Amino acid sequence: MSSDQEKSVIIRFAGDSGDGVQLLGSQFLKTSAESKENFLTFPDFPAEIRAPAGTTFGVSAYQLQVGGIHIASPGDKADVLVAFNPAALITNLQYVKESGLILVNEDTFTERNLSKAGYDKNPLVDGSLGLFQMIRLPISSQVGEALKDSDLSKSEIERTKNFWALGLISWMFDRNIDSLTEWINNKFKNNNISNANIKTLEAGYSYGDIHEIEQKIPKLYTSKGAFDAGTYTAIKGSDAMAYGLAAAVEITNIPILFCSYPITPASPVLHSLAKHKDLGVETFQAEDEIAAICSAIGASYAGILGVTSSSGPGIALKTEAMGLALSAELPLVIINSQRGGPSTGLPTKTEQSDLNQAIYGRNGDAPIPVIASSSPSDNFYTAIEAVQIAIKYMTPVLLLTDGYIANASEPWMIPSINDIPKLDLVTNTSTEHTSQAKAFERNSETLARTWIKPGTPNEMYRTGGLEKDVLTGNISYDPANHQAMTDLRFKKIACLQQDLPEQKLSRNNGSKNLILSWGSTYGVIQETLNTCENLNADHLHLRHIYPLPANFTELVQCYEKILVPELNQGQLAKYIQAETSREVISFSKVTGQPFTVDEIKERIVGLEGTK
Amino acid sequence: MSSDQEKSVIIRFAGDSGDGVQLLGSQFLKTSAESKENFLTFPDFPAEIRAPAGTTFGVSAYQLQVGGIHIASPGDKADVLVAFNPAALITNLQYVKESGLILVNEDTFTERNLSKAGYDKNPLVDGSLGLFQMIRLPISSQVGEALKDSDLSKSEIERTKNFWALGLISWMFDRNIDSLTEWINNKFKNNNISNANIKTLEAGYSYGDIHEIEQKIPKLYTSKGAFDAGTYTAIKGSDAMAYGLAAAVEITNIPILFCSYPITPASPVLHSLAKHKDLGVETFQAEDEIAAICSAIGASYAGILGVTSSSGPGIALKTEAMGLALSAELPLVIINSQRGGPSTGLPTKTEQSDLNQAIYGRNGDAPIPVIASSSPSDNFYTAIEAVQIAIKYMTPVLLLTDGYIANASEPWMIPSINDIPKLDLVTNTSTEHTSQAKAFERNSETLARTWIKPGTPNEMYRTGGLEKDVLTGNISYDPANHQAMTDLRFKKIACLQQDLPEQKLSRNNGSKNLILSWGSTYGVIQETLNTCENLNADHLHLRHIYPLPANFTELVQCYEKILVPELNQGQLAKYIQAETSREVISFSKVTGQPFTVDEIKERIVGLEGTK
Amino acid sequence: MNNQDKTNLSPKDYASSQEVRWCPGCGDYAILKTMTQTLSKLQLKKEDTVFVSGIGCAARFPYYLDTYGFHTIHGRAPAVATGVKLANPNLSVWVITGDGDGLSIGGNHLMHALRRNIDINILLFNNEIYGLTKGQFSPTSRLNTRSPSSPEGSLDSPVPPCKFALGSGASFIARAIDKDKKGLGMVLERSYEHKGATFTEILQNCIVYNDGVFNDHTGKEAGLDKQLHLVHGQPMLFGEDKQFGLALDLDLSPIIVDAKKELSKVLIHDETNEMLALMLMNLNTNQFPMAFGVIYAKPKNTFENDFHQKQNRFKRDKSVLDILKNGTTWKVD
Amino acid sequence: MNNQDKTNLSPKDYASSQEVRWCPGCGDYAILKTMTQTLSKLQLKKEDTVFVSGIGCAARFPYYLDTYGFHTIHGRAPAVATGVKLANPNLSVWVITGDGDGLSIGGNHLMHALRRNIDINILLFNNEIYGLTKGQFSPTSRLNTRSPSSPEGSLDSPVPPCKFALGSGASFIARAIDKDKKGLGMVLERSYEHKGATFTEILQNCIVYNDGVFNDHTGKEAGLDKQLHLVHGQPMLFGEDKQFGLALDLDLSPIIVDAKKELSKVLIHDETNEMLALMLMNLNTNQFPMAFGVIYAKPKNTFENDFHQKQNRFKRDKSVLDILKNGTTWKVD
Ligand SMILES: Cc1ncc(C[n+]2csc(CCOP(=O)(O)OP(=O)(O)O)c2C)c(N)n1
Ligand SMILES: Cc1ncc(C[n+]2csc(CCOP(=O)(O)OP(=O)(O)O)c2C)c(N)n1
Ligand code: SF4
Ligand code: SF4
Ligand SMILES: [Mg+2]
Ligand SMILES: [Mg+2]
Repeated sequence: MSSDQEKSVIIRFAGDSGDGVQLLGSQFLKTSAESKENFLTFPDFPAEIRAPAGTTFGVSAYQLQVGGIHIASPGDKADVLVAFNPAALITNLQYVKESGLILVNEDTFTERNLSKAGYDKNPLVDGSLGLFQMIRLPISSQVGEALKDSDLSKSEIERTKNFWALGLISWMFDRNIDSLTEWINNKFKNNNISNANIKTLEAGYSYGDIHEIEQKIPKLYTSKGAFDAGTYTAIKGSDAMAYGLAAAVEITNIPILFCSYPITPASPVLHSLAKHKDLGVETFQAEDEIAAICSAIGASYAGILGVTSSSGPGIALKTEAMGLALSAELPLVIINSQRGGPSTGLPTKTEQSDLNQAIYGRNGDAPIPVIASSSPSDNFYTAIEAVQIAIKYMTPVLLLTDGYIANASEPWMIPSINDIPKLDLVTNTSTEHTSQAKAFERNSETLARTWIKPGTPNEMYRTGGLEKDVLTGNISYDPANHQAMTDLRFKKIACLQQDLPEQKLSRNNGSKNLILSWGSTYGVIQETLNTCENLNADHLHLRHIYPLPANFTELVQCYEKILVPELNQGQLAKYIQAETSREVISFSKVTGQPFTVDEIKERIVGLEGTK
Repeated sequence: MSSDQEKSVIIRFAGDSGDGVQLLGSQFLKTSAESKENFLTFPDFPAEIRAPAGTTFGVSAYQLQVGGIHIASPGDKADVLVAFNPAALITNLQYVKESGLILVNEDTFTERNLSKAGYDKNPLVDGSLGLFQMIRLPISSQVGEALKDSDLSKSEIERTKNFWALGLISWMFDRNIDSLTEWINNKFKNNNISNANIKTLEAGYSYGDIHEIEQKIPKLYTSKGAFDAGTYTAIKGSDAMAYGLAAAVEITNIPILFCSYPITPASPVLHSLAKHKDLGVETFQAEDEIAAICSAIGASYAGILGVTSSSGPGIALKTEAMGLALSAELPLVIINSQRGGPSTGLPTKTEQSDLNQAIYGRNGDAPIPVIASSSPSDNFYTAIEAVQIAIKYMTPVLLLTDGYIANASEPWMIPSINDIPKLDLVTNTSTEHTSQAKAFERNSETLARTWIKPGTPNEMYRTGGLEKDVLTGNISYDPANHQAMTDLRFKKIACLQQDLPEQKLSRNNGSKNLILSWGSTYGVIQETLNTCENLNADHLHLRHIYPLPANFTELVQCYEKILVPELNQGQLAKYIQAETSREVISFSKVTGQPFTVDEIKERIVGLEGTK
Repeated sequence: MNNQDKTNLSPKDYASSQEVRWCPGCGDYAILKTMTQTLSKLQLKKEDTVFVSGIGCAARFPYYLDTYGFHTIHGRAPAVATGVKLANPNLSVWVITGDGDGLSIGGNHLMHALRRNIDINILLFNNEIYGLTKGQFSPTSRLNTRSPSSPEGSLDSPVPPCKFALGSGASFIARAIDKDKKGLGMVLERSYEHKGATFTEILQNCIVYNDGVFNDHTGKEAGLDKQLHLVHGQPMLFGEDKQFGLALDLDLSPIIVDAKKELSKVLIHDETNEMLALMLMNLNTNQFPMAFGVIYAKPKNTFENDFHQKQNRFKRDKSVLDILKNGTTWKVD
Repeated sequence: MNNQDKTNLSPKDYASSQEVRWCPGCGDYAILKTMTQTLSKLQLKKEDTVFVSGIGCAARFPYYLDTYGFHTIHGRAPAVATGVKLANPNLSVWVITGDGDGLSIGGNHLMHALRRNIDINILLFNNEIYGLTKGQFSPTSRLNTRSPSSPEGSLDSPVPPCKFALGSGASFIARAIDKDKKGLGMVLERSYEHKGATFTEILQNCIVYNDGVFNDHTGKEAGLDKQLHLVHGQPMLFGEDKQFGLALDLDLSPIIVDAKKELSKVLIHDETNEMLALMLMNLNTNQFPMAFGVIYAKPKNTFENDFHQKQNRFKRDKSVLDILKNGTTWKVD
């Protein structure tokens, strides 16, 4: 890290699924937020629901980077790892920096646990961790000691471990634990439990004070973020998506029926919306993904906005119905929280490999706008934009986000409703017509047909998925009409293209190299460019993927090399070549993990060598 | 048409769905085949099952081109139209050449029928058809006369009209009607009916003889085809596909379970296979397209080959399961008989617009080989090739054909089984391994895993759609392994690419212009290049679309202009740009109708003007 | 066509201007006619009525009615209709489906619509064949049906639509014949009145691909001894002269008794009795008549009622930004 | 691991080497154990046994057995299994599914497999929740189930699995409890023996997301008066001391009688009686016990039997080219 302004620390918590690591992480995040740190977090869930205790496949982790003004990723390797048991240590060691600091709960390093984790010998004593700074903490005994007078059962006492660790870490980062205490009091209905948690929190905190010297527990400092004035919250991507949809209702005054079938990592949006009533968004859990999109289409036919949400395999099932929404020209938003593929793939891991499916994955010539979120908070804005495009152009819109964005959190200034970018939603003032044809009158600017809502007298009309006469909307098998309708569907996209904001560069240094990216890689690329010195590259980040912004081709024309980093086998790269017949350099990674700063940096440096 | 060698005639039959126009056409085709003419036929079905008599939307048509050596399309506009009623005339006039010959059944030009068809006045008398040569035939009265002594009912008598027309046409083209008589005798179990049909057939034939001069009925001559020695049959595309699958069983000795759900225009393949037993192919009509592909996958898991077939909307539903077959590395053939889209679109019309869906339409990085048929008889060969690729590479294969190919017929020399191109199907000789891992041993040449069949002792293994360890096939969430498996899936495609035959040009005149095409446009492009003089263009027709043949990029490199005609909004054109970053010129038509020779010719001529 | 001010809409007023395009003689014509008559009888507002269909010959139905109409995709009409009804519970929503559309590809959505008891009226036109795709056997085709995809006869045991509805937890199940204006009209009215999902199987003759399959029970020759018309609270009598009655044997299997002599043994139809409903659906129609009318009807809570009550009908009382501001936040000045 | 030569396979021999990864305490463990015991008891050949599953916690089952196993996609296992069985009728094919997998997304395939009566054994692990996706309500969740997607309680009336199977025309329907080795083992054996599709609902406790939902009927406290274990030909008795009996009222509704006093009134279980089966499935379990064991079983023709008989088992006796040559052809010399 280049300057003091940039001082950030990467910390990783790892333990059994039952150890409360996610809670620990998110509470530490809160203290960071309160002390006005910048941060970005990324939980690394185990693939299993709750594997047997002590096993490697049951390990849950939570990584966050705090401090500095430029951080926009959870960081590469951790400066600090807190490992609650041997399985957590063995599986997470690979994510720790050389000479990084490791805090372990030494009480769990029993023979049984060691062998479950696959250790032949105890790594705490066999010297194999010599490269790291190791702090052995008797967490289990410490909480036992702190709570020896409580009425709690042994396992209940053991379960307060995460608060002990939270206390110690808070001490190390010099955080105030008052608000944590308050939160614990509110969270746990059972007084005994909340008292116990507070006690161990405090015990962890004092442990730092007392054992600082003897155990060489360091104090860690980070620099503050440089935030504009405003009210901030820590926003998780899936929540931002839900709030964005709600805000769209507020802006458009059109209620939303959110229809979904659970799937990882898309479900949290459903859960988040289900919690909130009185926002004009209702949720419907359908019997499958096809029913979900079809009921959303039904809602749109009936005059409110249907939204549906899923991940790759579920999106595959929706592709037939997307064609119906396109053909019937109904507004619809389809959200894809991408995960590792193909097939069931790696459900809990992140990937950007559904881009092809989004752009091309339907039968027939079936153009549907595609936009993509770049960060957790961006989900809020893309949701609003997708809704507005859908309504303004009477079209389904595909919104791409991914598992990384869904689960990551970042600080976000809560906007006021007036600050949110809006599209002019035009409505057609219709001339005299028979009822059937009225629904097919088009707005001259957007080519959108008129959204007639059942219940409106004298405007009854019939529509469906067969080709329709361009004027009356009646079924038509006429060859020229089919050409006209096909052209019309593409012209709508051209109208939208004119309506999109001009594409800007995210970094313009006058370089001859361009980094061209989309989706969740935004943060790590920005962080790389801002924190590594002397990188010779400009940066263009795409939010509007189909259609591309009107000035896109011109904008990229002057670059000699265009590097396209993405978490798939080069899908955007090929798409750009298809759209511009211009060669680009694909930088692909398909491991289920986000890019690291180091990886991006290396490739940018390497650009000098490519021809 | 340039020379006498090229003398061909385009004839179009049109009438009510109940008029037996398809039968008439296919029987006339038979006489053409017997007299060793070249031909290509294209039925133009009405969209409705059987619309009320006399309506325009109930009109069924059948067009064929006969004669000459170069014909490979049903022809543009007809030289001869036979119209059985006013509706047939009004809807088909647009398909007749200027000064073409029109034969009408004048008895049907009643006021009622005229108004049903939308005629204010009788076109036979109002002079509006002055540009055409008109022959008014009293077909209904003629058949009434011919059968006045029969026991048949009035409507049964009326129904023999098509044979009367067949007789007259046979006279005009100087065809022998003996084999038709024989066919009628075999076809109709009821003696009364077959006798009546034969009588009217003969009556039609003599009508020509008798009224030749008075009614100016011309004799039409066509030139013979230039066929290699062999046994020929008239093959319909859907039948060729069915026979190709059966031949593949013969070649590979692996039975096929053909699983399908009816859909236009894919169903005829199912029907064709259902008719034939003892060929090692069995059919299963599933409850929907998802069940169809899944039962095919089950069959492949169990050790025989699963094949599934559908059209665009049904293929959309199969995309999730395609990913499973890919991930589990099971052989599978998916046949798409394309039709007009998007959504339900134009089910009875042809289109090539599911190319994007085939190449890109799945979640995740999911590469699946795509090959395309170019003609009715080519379905036979592509079916065999698809089966062999699937088995050799343990992969799903997408085979694209379309409604035009499915329904068209052409003369085809029946090959001997030894003449059929075969791939070397390799099998793995497995080393010692635990049972689970044995199924994941790979052939070094193809990277295909070993196809273990349930029932084999000691080789039991488990697999599925989750990411698998590259060596053992056990579930793996390991980042590096996911990269390795993703790479492997693409390397398999690279191996296949090496295995594909070298791409050749279909015409190589040393031009700087290239026509680059795929699928069913082959015939009309070849016919254009062969029959129109001085066209400055070479021709490359793609059978292997993904992967492209290894020499493709080099082959197209030298061309200044590449024109890509296709029946969609430019999908192959974009794909070629994506794969080669090389600009091409898209020539798109989306009317539900095939290209015509004129259209292709005009664009080739126009190439000189483009820059 | 401004009928808004009309106080009384005739059946014709419910017809759209589109020419009807089924094959001449298709049973769908009769159903369409009885539908316009029923709409007129009930004086449903055209603008508040929506017909949703899947794909098939039957599914063209909405085009011919001057109400709102949505011809969707194959098998999914109940799901689309669910969305329509949730969005606007004031609409009268009708689903038109076929035996292929509703029971082959669409069986799952049908089941879920029925179990949720969403207030839509589902009419399944059962012609025991795929009409639109030219005559392949369907899930209701009898064993050994010969068709283009089963030239040697089909092997699939058919699924009886009404029994499937029963197993899915339907709260209203009825059966009618395409050409039986009275019976069909009554059932349509009853299904309109029923709150919750209704399921009606309409035996529909496909004159082109499956002509006469129902003749044993619906044909003129069949006669009244082949049809049992159910009336709630009335004895189950049939025959020209109502001379036959249906009764239960000790082992719960049905028997036919002489109604003139043993009227007391004859079962009284109780729409709310699921056991009787199953017995009526299971009647072996070689020996017994076929049951028509409302076979089962027992109201229960409807999904969208609860939905709209609990969920407050898409009302927006708060700003999402206020909710955010009231959560955990911090200020930067 | 060469067990080929072993003459007697122990339950352990059927376990694969994969570590079992359900949550500690999950009911799936007990089912797995009873399964290996049953496989051993029946001495099924490992190589001739295939487990096919969809997606869900339950669907991981095949990984833990050293037989052939295919973990497919969500809801489609019955369709995949159909293909397996048609391709090779000698295999013993088992489908493992959950209430979400089998009855939410997969309801249609379940129905069609059952109506076709393809000879596969379907086990539906019903925990009344979506386990794998972290606890949303499922189509079998009771009304008002609170879950992440229904924080105020679910509004959907559940579909009872056995009744759905009945409506789908199943020829074998049973119910068992995860931890009831004896009852479950018996049902597994019976389903293996039954020719045709079998449907077994296994009440499975999801300790993490729906702990104890079945306690009223399966918990230790519940006691025998809450369980009715059915035996074909035997009276329907229950209670610690078999002191209660199930009988039918005049209106066909169930009543409980004192078996000690009125034994003659007690119903005799007849597996082949569909009416009784419906009554048993409809038992209101607040007042009545829950029925376990084989509720309904009545063999009928199986699909693949007919398929393989009629269609000659993929035999190839002809060359397709000969068929072509014997059609309409012409020669060019
Ligand atoms: C996804 C999809 N699969 C298949 C089809 C083809 N298809 C259209 S209608 C139909 C069956 C129609 O049968 P049914 O529902 O009984 O209606 P009917 O025509 O008999 O009234 C089929 C298979 C389609 N349109 N879409
Ligand atoms: C097409 C698709 N949709 C959704 C999912 C997500 N998903 C996986 S399992 C599951 C439900 C599991 O519930 P159930 O079948 O009851 O099994 P359990 O986990 O309770 O054993 C869902 C919704 C998926 N994998 N694929
Ligand atoms: S095919 Fe059958 S169902 Fe379809 S319109 Fe014709 S007669 Fe009616
Ligand atoms: S989530 Fe429930 S069903 Fe799944 S493994 Fe855990 S306890 Fe079992
Ligand atoms: Mg039908
Ligand atoms: Mg479950």
